[in-house]
Amino acid sequence: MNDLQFLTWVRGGGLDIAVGIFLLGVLWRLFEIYSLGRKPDLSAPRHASGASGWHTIFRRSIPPPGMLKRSPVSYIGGGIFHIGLAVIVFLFVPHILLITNLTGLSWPGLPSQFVDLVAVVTMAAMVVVLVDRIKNPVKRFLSTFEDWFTWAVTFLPVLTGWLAVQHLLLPYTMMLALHILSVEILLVVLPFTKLFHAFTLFGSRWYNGRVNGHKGVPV
Amino acid sequence: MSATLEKGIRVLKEVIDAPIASYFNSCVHCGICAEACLFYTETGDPQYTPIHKLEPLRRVYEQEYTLLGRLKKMVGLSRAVTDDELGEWQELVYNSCTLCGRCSAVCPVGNDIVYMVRKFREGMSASGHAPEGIKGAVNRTITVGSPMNVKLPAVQAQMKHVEEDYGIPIPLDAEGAEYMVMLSSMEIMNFPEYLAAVAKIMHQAGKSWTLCSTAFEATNAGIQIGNSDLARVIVSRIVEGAEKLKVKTVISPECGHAYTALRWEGANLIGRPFTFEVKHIIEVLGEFQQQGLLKTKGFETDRLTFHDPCQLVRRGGVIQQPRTLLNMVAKNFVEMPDAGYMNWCCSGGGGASAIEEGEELRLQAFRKKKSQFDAVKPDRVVTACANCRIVLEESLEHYQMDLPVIGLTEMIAEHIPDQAPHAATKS
Amino acid sequence: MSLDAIPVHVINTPPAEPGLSGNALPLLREISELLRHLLETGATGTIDLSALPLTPADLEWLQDKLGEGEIAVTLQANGESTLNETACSGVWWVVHRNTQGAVTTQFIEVAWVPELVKAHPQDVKIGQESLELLISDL
Amino acid sequence: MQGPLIDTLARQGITRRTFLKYCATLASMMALPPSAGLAMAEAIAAVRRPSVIWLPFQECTGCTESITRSHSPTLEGMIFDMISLDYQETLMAAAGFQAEEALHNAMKDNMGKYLLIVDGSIPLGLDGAYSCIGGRSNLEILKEAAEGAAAIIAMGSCASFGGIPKANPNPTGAVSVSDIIKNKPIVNIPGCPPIPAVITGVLAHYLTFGTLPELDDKKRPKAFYGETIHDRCYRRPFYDQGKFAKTFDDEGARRGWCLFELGCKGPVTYNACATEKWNGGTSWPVESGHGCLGCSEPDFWDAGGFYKALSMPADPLKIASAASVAGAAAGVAISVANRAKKGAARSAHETTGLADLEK
Repeated sequence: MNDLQFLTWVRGGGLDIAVGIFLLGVLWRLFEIYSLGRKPDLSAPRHASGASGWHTIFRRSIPPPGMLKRSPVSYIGGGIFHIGLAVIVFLFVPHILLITNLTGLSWPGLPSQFVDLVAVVTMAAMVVVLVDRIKNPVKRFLSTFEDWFTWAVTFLPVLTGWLAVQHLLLPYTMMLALHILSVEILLVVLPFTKLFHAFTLFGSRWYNGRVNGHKGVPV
Repeated sequence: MSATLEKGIRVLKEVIDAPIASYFNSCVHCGICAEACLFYTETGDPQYTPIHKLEPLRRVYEQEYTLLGRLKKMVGLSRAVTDDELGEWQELVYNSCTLCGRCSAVCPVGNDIVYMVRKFREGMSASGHAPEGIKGAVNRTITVGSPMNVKLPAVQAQMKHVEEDYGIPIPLDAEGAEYMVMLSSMEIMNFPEYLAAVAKIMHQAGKSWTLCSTAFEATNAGIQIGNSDLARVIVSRIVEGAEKLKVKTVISPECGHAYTALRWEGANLIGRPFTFEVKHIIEVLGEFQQQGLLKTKGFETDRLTFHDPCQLVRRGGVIQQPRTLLNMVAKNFVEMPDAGYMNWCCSGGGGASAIEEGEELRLQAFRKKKSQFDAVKPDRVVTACANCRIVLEESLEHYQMDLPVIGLTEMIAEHIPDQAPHAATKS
Repeated sequence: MSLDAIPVHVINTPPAEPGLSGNALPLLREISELLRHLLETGATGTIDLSALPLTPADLEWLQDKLGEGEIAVTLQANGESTLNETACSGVWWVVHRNTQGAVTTQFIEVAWVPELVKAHPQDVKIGQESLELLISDL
Repeated sequence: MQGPLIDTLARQGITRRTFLKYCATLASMMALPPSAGLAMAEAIAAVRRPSVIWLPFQECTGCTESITRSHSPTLEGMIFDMISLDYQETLMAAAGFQAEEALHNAMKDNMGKYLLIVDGSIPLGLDGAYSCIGGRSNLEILKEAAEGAAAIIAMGSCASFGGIPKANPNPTGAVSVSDIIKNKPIVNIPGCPPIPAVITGVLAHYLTFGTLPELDDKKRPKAFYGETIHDRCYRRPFYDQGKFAKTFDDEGARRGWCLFELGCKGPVTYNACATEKWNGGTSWPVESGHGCLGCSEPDFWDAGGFYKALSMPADPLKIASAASVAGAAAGVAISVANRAKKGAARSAHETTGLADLEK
C-alpha cells in the first residue's frame, strides 16, 4: 500500500468504519448509562430547580473560589488544551469543510497561521498536564493504563495534524493519512473510555446542578 | 448476623442509578477532588482522594451494568469485589469521609461524589463493613431512641430546669401546635442551653410550639451508617409524632445530619411527601427576623467568626441566614477564608466523630480548620451544629487552643430581653 | 511568444508577495564576506537568488541597497541575459531570461569580471584562426 | 557525430555562452550549488556520448511528445545530442528487423554502460500478451534490456508507478518498472506527462557526475519532487487566508482563489509544475483555473475523485445510519437487561434489621 492508497483508505473505508463504530458506541453507551434511571425526589424543594442543571453545565467550567490556587496545572493546562482542541476542531478551515460536507453546516474559520499557533499551545498544555500526571502524587495514584492511553490517543491527532501542515518528519500525504487515522482511532475508542466524558459530562453536571437547585444550594 | 458480601453487592445493584453511571463515566482522574478534601490536603496521602474511595462501587457498576465491564470480568481484566476489599475500604468510606460535599462542589465534570459515598455506604453496611462506633450509635437510636442513650425522663428533667430558670413553660405533646421542636442528644447531654434558647425565642415570637414525647431525638445514625432501612425506622418515628400532633412545621435542631435526614432524605425514605414542613432552627430564626418577630438587645464585642456546618451550606442551601443573625448581635464578626459555600468541615461529620479508631486521622485533618482559625484569630467561634461544636471543642483542646465554641441559637437567645411570662410579644 | 498574443483577458494578476521576509539582510553580509574572500585569495563566489526564499520586495530591497554600477553587459543567448555591475564594485547582478523574456535564474556573482563575460581560450583560438585565415586571404 | 558536444552544438549555431547559461539554469533548477553549472558545462561539453536505449511499453506516447515538443527545441534537443539515442521506436527511422538489430547491437556494444529509458507500464496478465513488440512480451524485453543497463530511468507515471493502465480494475495486470527490476539503480520521473526539464536535468546530472541525482523514497529526484505543488503554488496565500473558489465560475474562481475545495490534489502531489510551469513557462493547470489532478502520484486515478476536496471523506455516512440503529438496538437491549437485573435486586431486598449489620 503506498501513501496515496493509504490516504484513500483512511478517507474512505477507514473513516466509514470509524464513524460507524463511534455512532454505534455513543448510542449504545448513552442508553446503557441513562436508562438506569433514578427515583423521583419526594422531598419538598426549597424552590423550583429551574435552570440550575443548565447553570451547572456552564459554571463547572470555571474553577470554584480557592481551587485555582490548589490545582493550577489541572485548571489552566486543562482549560487551555480543551479550548485549543475546540478551536482546532471547529475553526480550522479544512475541518470546517469536512463538517460542511457531512452536515451542510458552515461557519467562518480562523487564519491557518493562528490555528497553527493554537495547535502548538495545545500540545504544550497537553505535555504539561501529562508531566503533572506523572509528577502529582494524586494523579499518578489514580492513573491507570487507560489514562495514559487516552492521553496519547488525544495527543496524536493534534501532533500529526500539525506535522502534516508544517511538512515535518514525513511527506505530507503520509502525514495527512496518519492524521486521519489517528482521528479514527480517537473516534473508535472515545465511547468506550473515559473520553466519553465529552458526552456524560453534560449529564453529570446537570444531575449535580438539579440536586443543588432542589436544595437551594447556589449553582 | 446475616451481613454478607453477596447482600452488600445486591444492595449496591439496587442503589446504582443513572447519576452514578453518568458520574463514573465522566471521571477523568484529574485529582481535583483530592485538593478539596481535607483528609487529603492534611495528610498528602493520595488514597484519600474522594473518587478513589468509591473504587469498589465503580467496579460493581462496571461489572454489573455495562457490557464491556461484563466482558472484562469474564476474561479476567476486571477483578470481582471481595469481602476483604470492602473491609479495607471501611477506613476510606467512613473514617476519612465526613460527607462534607466539597468534592461534589468542585468536581469539574460535575460528579456528586458524596451522593455516591452515601449510596456506597448502603452496600458497606449491608455487607457488615460499617464501623463499630456508628453501628453502636444506630443500635442505641433504634433500641433506646437516642444515639447517646438519652431517654424521655432526661428530656423532662431538662424541661423542668428551663421552666424553673426562665419561667417559660415547655409544651409537650401539644396537639395542633405550629412548630414541633426536635433536639439532638448532644444538646440534651452537653448543651442544655439550646432548649432554653428555643423557649425564649418562641416565647418572644409568640408562636405555638411543642416537644413530642415519642419523637424528640432528631439525629439519624441510619443516614450516617448509610442504611435506608434503619434510617427509615428512625425517621418514621418523627413523621408519626408530627402527624399525630398535626404540627405545621418540624424544626430540626442545630445538627447537620439530622437536618439532611429529615429535610432531604425523610420523604424519600418513607416513600411519600411529608404532610408538614421541615426547617432548620436557623431558617426559622431567619424567618422570625424577617417578619420582625425576633428582637435582640446589646452586642457581643469580642471577635467572632462563624463555622458553616457542611450539611447546612453545601448540602442544605442555608448560607445567608446565619450571617444576618450574627450581625444582629455581634459588632466584630469576621469571616474565615473559604467561609460560606466552600467552608472546610470540622473533620468529624457524617458519623466520623463516632469512630474511635479514626480519631488520629480526624485530628490530623482538623489542621485545615485550625489554619482557618489561625487566619482570622477569633476570640470565639459560633456554629449551628452540635456535632461540629463538640468536634471543634475536642480538637481545639487537643491542639491546646483556647477558643470557646458556641451555638448560634443560644447566642441569639442571650440577647433576647427578659420578659414576663405570657407578656405581649410585640414590645 | 508571450501571453499577449493569445486573446486572454487576465482579470487579476497573482498577488504580489507581501513585504520583506527578513532574508535579504543576511545576504548583504554574505556578499561582503565573499568580497573579502575575493580580495584575499582571488577566488570568486556566486549566490543563487532563485534558490533562496526571497520575496519580490526582498529582491527590490537588495537591488536598492547594492545600487547601480558603471558596467551593464547584455548577452543575447537564447533569450536575453544581463550582467550588471552594482554600485559595489566586484558585485555583479546576473539575470538570465528565456526567449519569452521570463526570468529563469538570478545570481549575484562576486568576481573581477563575471565568468560568462570572459572569452573561452578555445573560442579565442577559433577567432584567432579565422582572423589569420582572413589576413592570409587579403 | 562523435567528438566533443560543444563542437556539435557550435555546428548548430549554439554558442558556448548559450550552453553555459543553459547549464547554469539547469543547475539552479536542480538546487545544485551555483558552481555546478560551470562544472556541468565543462563536463558535458567534453564528454563522450553515452548510449541510451528507450523502450516504450504500455503507453500513450504522451511522454515522448512532452520531451520532443518541449519549449526550446534546440536547447532541450541538445540533450539528445549529448546522448546517443540508439533505439526509440517513435523517433527512429529504422523499422522491423533493422530496428531490432539496432537494439541488439546497442545492447551488445555498450553492455553494462548504457542508460535504459522506459515509458509505459508492463502488463503481466495473460503472460504479458497485452503488449508485445516483435512477438516478445514487454516483460521479456525489459528483463533482457535491464540486464546490461547501468541505470534505468522510468519516464512518466506508467513506468514509475503503473499509471492509468494500472487503474482499478487493472485489466492487463500492469505494473511499474521497479516492480520487476530490483537489482539496478532506477530513477522514477512520474507525471502524466512528466516535465521535460526534469528528464534533461537527470541526464545532465548523470553525464556530469556519473551518478544519478539524489532520490526520495519513491526513487524520484529530490530536486524536482522535494516539495508539493501546494507548497510552491502562487495561490497558497489564499489557502492560508481561507479564501476558496467554490465552483469553477464563481467570484472566488475569478479572483484566483485557492482550488482546494474544487478537489485540487496539490497538497499531496510532489512535483515541480508550480515552479517549472508548462509550455515554455506560459502556464500550468492551477494557473489555468483547474486544480491539480495529482498525476505524478501513485494511483492518482483511484484516489477518490478529481473534484472532491482532500478533506472530504469519500462517503463517511455510508454505514452511519446502520451503525446508529445497531447502537440504539444494543443500547436498548442492555437497558432492558440492566433494568431486569436492578428489578431483581430490588425484589430480593431483605429489610435490614439491627442484627443484619453484623457478619
